[in-house]
Amino acid sequence: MAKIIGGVTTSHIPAVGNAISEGLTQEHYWKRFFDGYQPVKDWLADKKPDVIIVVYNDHGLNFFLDKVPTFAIGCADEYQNADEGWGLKPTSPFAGDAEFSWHLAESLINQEFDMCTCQEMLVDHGFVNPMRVLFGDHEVWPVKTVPLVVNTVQHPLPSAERCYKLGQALKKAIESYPEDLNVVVAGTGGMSHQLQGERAGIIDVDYDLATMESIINDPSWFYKQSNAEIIEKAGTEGIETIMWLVMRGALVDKVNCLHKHYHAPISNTGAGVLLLTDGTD
Amino acid sequence: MAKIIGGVTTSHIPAVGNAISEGLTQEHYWKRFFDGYQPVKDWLADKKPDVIIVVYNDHGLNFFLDKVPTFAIGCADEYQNADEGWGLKPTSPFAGDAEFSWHLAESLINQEFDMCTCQEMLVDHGFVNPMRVLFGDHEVWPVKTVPLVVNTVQHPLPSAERCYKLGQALKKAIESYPEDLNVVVAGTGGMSHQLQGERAGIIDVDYDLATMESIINDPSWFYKQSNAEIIEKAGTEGIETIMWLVMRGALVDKVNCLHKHYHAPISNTGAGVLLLTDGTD
Amino acid sequence: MVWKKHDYDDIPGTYVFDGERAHSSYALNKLFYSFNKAQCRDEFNADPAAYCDKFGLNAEQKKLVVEQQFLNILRAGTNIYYMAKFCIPRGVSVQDAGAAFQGISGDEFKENLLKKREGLEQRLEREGGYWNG
Amino acid sequence: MVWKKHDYDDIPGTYVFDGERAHSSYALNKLFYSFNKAQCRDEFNADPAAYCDKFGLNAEQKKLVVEQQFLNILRAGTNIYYMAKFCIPRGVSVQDAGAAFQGISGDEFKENLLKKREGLEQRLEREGGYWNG
Ligand SMILES: [Fe+3]
Ligand SMILES: [Fe+3]
Repeated sequence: MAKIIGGVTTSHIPAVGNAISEGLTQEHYWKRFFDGYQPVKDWLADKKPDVIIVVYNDHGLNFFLDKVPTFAIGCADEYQNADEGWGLKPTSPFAGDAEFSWHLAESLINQEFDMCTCQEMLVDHGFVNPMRVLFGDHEVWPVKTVPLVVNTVQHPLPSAERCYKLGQALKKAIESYPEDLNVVVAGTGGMSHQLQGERAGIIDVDYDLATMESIINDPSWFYKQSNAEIIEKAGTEGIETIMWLVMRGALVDKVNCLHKHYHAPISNTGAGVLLLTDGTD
Repeated sequence: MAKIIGGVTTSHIPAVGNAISEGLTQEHYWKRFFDGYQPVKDWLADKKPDVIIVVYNDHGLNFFLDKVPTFAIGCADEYQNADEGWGLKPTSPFAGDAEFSWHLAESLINQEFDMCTCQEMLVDHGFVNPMRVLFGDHEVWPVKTVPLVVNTVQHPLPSAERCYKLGQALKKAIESYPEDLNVVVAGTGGMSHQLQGERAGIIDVDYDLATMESIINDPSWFYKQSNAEIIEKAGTEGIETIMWLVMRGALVDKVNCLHKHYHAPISNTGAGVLLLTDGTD
Repeated sequence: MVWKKHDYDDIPGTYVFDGERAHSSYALNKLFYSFNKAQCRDEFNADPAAYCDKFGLNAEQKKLVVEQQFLNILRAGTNIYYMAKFCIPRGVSVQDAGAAFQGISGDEFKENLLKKREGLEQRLEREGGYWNG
Repeated sequence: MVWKKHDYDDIPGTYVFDGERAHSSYALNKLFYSFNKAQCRDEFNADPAAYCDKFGLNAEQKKLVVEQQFLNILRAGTNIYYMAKFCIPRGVSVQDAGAAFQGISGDEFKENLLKKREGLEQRLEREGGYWNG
């Protein structure tokens, strides 16, 4: 049977990918941010998961506003990265696991999550940068992937609690797959930031740290907040952090926190890294 | 406040549109089928609803298999019909009500239905033929529309019960809209038919009539069936009839059946027409 | 790599368009979907083989399309709604395609459908409450 | 015709990209979305006004785009992620756009962000359990 060996959180902002591409990760501005990933990279290199489910939002590459699904799941053998309008060279493609994806989609739909299934899907920086920062760059990536897309752009968004419930359903979906797969779930995005309006430039360290503690020990503190409350604290783009709850919902109630790292600012954002397991290791 | 003044069911098969376009509605093959709509047409002409929510499935016009949402809702001011590959002349466009649609989308998402919002949407025969058969042809259609798309093509589909629950949530969504709108909900598609496989050509009058009685008096008989059970009886394409449950869920528990009409075969299908109200008329 | 079994797998003569079928026929369905646009239909007609290559069909799929083997295209897992965009403009109705599965003609198929309505008015009369012409 | 009020409407200096905003800026966002493709960027650059017409921008929207009024484009309700596909290749970062809302420079904006991390290491030390360099 498939099992979840851990959950991670990570930022996914474009600047992270740029810093990697330009070889800046050991420059002063970036060093502390990137160094804080090393224990997670080491853990992944040691555990060699078969599949990583990357929970992220699309920022206008695969989805336009003509069709904005609340939750979408990739069901393909391969996912291509592509130019998002800035002329950047796409990464090499990512292997999918169509059978596993379809199993997840079916289980989630049967559990009353109204997924959008995607047999072809371009993955943008929200997916690619977590992969690069967690695994390094590769011609052939060392893990299969399932992109799980949450709408955090076009309001109305799913509530934080709905995201947590999706994670709980995802756990059941994963654990009902007959093949022996070791699965990691990554919640990406956030933390506090606001890109537009007179309030642009929000970074709320207090709120970010409270969110990280909540994700580890008491997710209800975070998911009981309305989206308006989260936006008021974390900013219009900080709302992305609700995607961490999908990862968290997929884990056991009491988790073991193997690594905890916070840095700010990265570009406009507070950036949090967590590595959580079920406490049996 | 907006209120639901009635629910209707209707077939949406391509042949219905062709028969209208070719002036065949009074030919022997078609006469009984079309004549049975007259009381519904008269009722609509009398009640003049402000908006009709048309629940249908797309058959490969607006959605391709790269992105198949379980539930999608149009949120535009206008919806265009278009060539589905057969070279047919599209109808004149349909007016939407973007504010009302966005209100519905928000209410549904808040009620944990993971809608796909569509600010641009081509409507295919699944939407157009119900409009034509219920209202006749128009250069300017006499009612605003909200397309509500249910995936009945790419399995896994939502369960029949999930469709019913969507209808219940839709009722709350409609009734919480502050503007005085008279709304009709149309459930389209079905009834029994199977287009492919050695079992192609299913028409099960017994099952269809039982389904119609269930929709009127005891929807649980229908929605307690699994999709596999419905497919076994009604055929792979007969599964469309689960969309009637969205309409039914939006009505009161005890409805008044103002009109009941069944005909078969139309093309490959059994065709059922219902006009249901809340019993206060 | 495990395709899940389903309850509906055991219904005879019935092919449910699920992930497994959609996955194997994706390129075919994508090609047929393109026929919504007249310019794509024209491009296909001008050079069917080249058009199949453009959509990444494998050799077997390409042969089926170029030779217009409608029944085998359905057997290859394509969806009937997408196939319809290919066969209907070529004079093969969805009913003809359904009939082909049984090795009968479209007319026989239609006759079989008509047989299923025999006695319908009397039946509805007994049920009661139906509009009945 | 009733646009619903929302809790987030009262958060100062904050524009939530909801149905009302998306509805008014749909054509603008669609134009920017097209810039994912290099050929669309080239087509725009060759004749910006014609490209705006192709996407059905109204006169006011067209003026904003042709004159590259990035701040006013955001004020017209566009989404920042779509706008980024227009402003970043023209040397205006998302941070510059954010700064413009406050009438300060991009550098000042970045300095303000850095100020928010002052004492971070000590703070994390007190919290405990954090990797801290
Ligand atoms: Fe993001
Ligand atoms: Fe249909």
